[in-house]
Amino acid sequence: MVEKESPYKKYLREERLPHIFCPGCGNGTVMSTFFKGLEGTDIDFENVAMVSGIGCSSRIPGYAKCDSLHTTHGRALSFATGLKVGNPDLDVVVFTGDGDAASIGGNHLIHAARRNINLTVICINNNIYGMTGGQISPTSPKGSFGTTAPYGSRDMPFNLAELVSAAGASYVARWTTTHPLQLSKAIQKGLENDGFSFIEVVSQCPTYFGRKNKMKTPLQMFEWIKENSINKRRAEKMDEAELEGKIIVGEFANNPHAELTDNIKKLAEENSDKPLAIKSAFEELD
Amino acid sequence: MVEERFVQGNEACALGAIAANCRFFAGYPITPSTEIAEQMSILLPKYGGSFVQMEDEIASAGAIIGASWSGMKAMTATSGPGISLMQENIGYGFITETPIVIINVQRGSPSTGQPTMSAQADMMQVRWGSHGDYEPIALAPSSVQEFFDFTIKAFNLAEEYRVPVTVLADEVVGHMREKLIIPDDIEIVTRKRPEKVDGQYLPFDAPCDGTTPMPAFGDGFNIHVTGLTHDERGYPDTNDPDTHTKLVERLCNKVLMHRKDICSVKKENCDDADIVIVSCGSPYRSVGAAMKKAREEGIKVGSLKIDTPWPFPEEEIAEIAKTASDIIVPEMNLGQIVHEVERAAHGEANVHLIGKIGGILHKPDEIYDKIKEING
Amino acid sequence: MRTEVRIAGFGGQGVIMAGVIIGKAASLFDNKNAVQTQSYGPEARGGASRTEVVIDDDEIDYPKVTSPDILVAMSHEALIKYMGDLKDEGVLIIDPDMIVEEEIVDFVNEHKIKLYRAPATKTATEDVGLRIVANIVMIGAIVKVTEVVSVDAAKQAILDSVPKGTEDKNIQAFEAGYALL
Amino acid sequence: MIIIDSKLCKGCDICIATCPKNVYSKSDKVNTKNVYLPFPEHEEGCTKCGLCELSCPDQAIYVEKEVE
Repeated sequence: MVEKESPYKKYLREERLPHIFCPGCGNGTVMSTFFKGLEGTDIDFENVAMVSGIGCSSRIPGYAKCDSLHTTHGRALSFATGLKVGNPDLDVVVFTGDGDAASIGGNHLIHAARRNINLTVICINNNIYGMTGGQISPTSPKGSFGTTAPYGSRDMPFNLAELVSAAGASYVARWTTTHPLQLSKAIQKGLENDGFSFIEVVSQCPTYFGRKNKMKTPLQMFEWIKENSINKRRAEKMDEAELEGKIIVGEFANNPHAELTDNIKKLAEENSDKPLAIKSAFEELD
Repeated sequence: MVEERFVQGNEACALGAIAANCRFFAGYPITPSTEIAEQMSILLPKYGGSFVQMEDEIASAGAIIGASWSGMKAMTATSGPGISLMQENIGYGFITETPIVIINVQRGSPSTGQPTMSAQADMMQVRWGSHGDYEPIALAPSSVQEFFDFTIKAFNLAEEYRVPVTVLADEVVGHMREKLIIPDDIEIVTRKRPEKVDGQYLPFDAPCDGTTPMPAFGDGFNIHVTGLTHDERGYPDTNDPDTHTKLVERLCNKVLMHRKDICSVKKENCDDADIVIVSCGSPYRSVGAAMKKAREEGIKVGSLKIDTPWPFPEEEIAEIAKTASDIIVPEMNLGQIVHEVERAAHGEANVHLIGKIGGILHKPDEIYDKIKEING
Repeated sequence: MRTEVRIAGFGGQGVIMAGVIIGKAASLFDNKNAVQTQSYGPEARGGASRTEVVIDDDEIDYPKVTSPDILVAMSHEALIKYMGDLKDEGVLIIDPDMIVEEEIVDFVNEHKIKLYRAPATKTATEDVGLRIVANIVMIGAIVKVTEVVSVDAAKQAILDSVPKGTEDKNIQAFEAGYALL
Repeated sequence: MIIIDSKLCKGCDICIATCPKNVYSKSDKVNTKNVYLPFPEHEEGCTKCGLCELSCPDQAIYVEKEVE
């Protein structure tokens, strides 16, 4: 018997499809690349728990057939920290967006990276607030238009991959929705990394970013991203003027080091003859 | 074996949490609650538990909810400014029915106010602080022993009703040292866990006044937990008025309809009392001496101590109001619980506030003077 | 009977510890009730540090000191700051080397204060050879003068509170203080 | 064989842009959401690389692999 549906559909809550993402939105592509990346690892999908905040990309966990925690705006990483420390055996994956992770959740992002907690964070960066209708975000390119930047944004955007690398994450990569194979590979490496892994995915929001910035169709946005992407190795040989408006893709950090839940576990082992307590809520007192 | 210690209230709270099987603490330093975090950082590793100092109080509240879904009993401790920051995630705790315990050692407010001084500044914030309709549970200790006992009770109620529970302590109770008796037979409530995976489990399909068992992430139930209005499967359903009404009414009912089981008051000399002093938390400590002094003079004074400000013990107050002519409410604020007392008294007794701010507990004579004034 | 004790000094003298030990002695080893409180925050950092203990055979309702029966002063600044509400005919124990006595003569006379001089700092330094146990020396003096807790209870509370390995020095300090008055 | 799930397809045309062998074209068929569906016009050129499957944001494409 040959399956007659997308090989990625089996990971989804079928009764909830089609998902709410706009036509051409990159979120769906990232979902599939995640599942492909996961298939490359030894991780059992049953052991995956997804956590997200608020925004379009944060709806992804709601479609995946696994335990999922759809939390408050910007706070996904703090919930994920509790979940992962509470049960280090879970494979905890966080889906977030540029507004969620870098604006309202910016402080949680740098601290989770600093602690190098073993989470895999997939940040779908579409340079705009999609769910609320196209306001500029902390990653909106200078000069881009949004409903709150009618004259073009004059703010300096965050370089998320660089920011998170500097904060101490042990694995950081940036790819785009036009690089699904490289993205899957990066997600696989992120999942396998025993520490804080941050995969930034530059993605298209045709509905808001595209429409506000003269790229009316999903394809136009897709092509724009593809054409402006430059591999990190090549970019290193280019000067600032040449890199203007370019999306640098590749690996930004791959530097495994001491991880939070391991440290907590070791501390308990040094101070107690009991195993690390997990699921204490279900246990009677001795 | 029963153990006796001479400890601070904040330390008793940490010991209570450990006794209740709390094995996860996330917090952020803030006076006058910091000793709880410090104690938890000492104790948890010895019990195989986990302590994380978070980047702020918002993250602390998020982390304990995440930990709760991992299957842990989890707690944070803070004071007014931190409670303000936590409100958003506490609201998330209500709508997702996540058992967590929040310790609030209250201090002079608003804003940064008086970090090292006492107040009952957040009685109403715990009731209404997060946006929307919900019914919180809160316990207010008045001694080191009660801080220990109520922390355990907070965990038990949180598990029983799948709800965030706050212990509304204050600087006086948090910082004073008294004898703590740790009994050897502590009753704790364990979390109800759904039976094995059969594809039929609906995580939010509860009777109109109840909850369903709660699995841990990783148990194989593949549940979706969201702060959006959701159906019994946990799936967002945000535009249907009926789904929202059914969900939020149930969240309220599971506490309101069990008010009798949750509410706790301590009544003394109320049967013949003309004047009843209704207190909650630390101010109770000043009631006894005032009552004794007045009784010695033949003034019939009683005391009703509220252990659980939320849900508010309406019936008990209504009953008192029927027999007493006057009710005195000493509070370390300019009037918060007194409004609830007035509401519950239905105009049947005169309600007098002794509102005190500045950081110092009422002296017994301040209450005694009010009794004399009313007695004429 | 309710007894209110206040111990005051400057930061680093261990006055808080002295209050905790007296509270613990009464509560755990004399089978009475006790509440210990202390000054916090900016107040405690300004130099004058203070702890208060209420001891009673009955249950203690109001946990704070309103007007102490016993005031112990280990620094002049703290004494001036905290002596105002000492009860008439109350007990005042001072470390004479730390106090300018002429400044309190009028107060002592006016309120018929029973004044005791316990050179705790000097005793700790010279007799015990350990300046930091001045607070324990002072506990010895307090117990001798006031009998607010029993000698046995005080010793047990000290042993229960001090770091391991320092027990002997601390008991020696207590006894030296007990012998001062 | 390539199958496009017409219930899931939102007509974004990313498959058309992604396919290295230009297999896909736009059809004149619409689904119930008034979306013009793509179709594998040059299926003979398909190498079954799976890139369209992976890129499709709506999990609407199935590419039949070799059956063992």
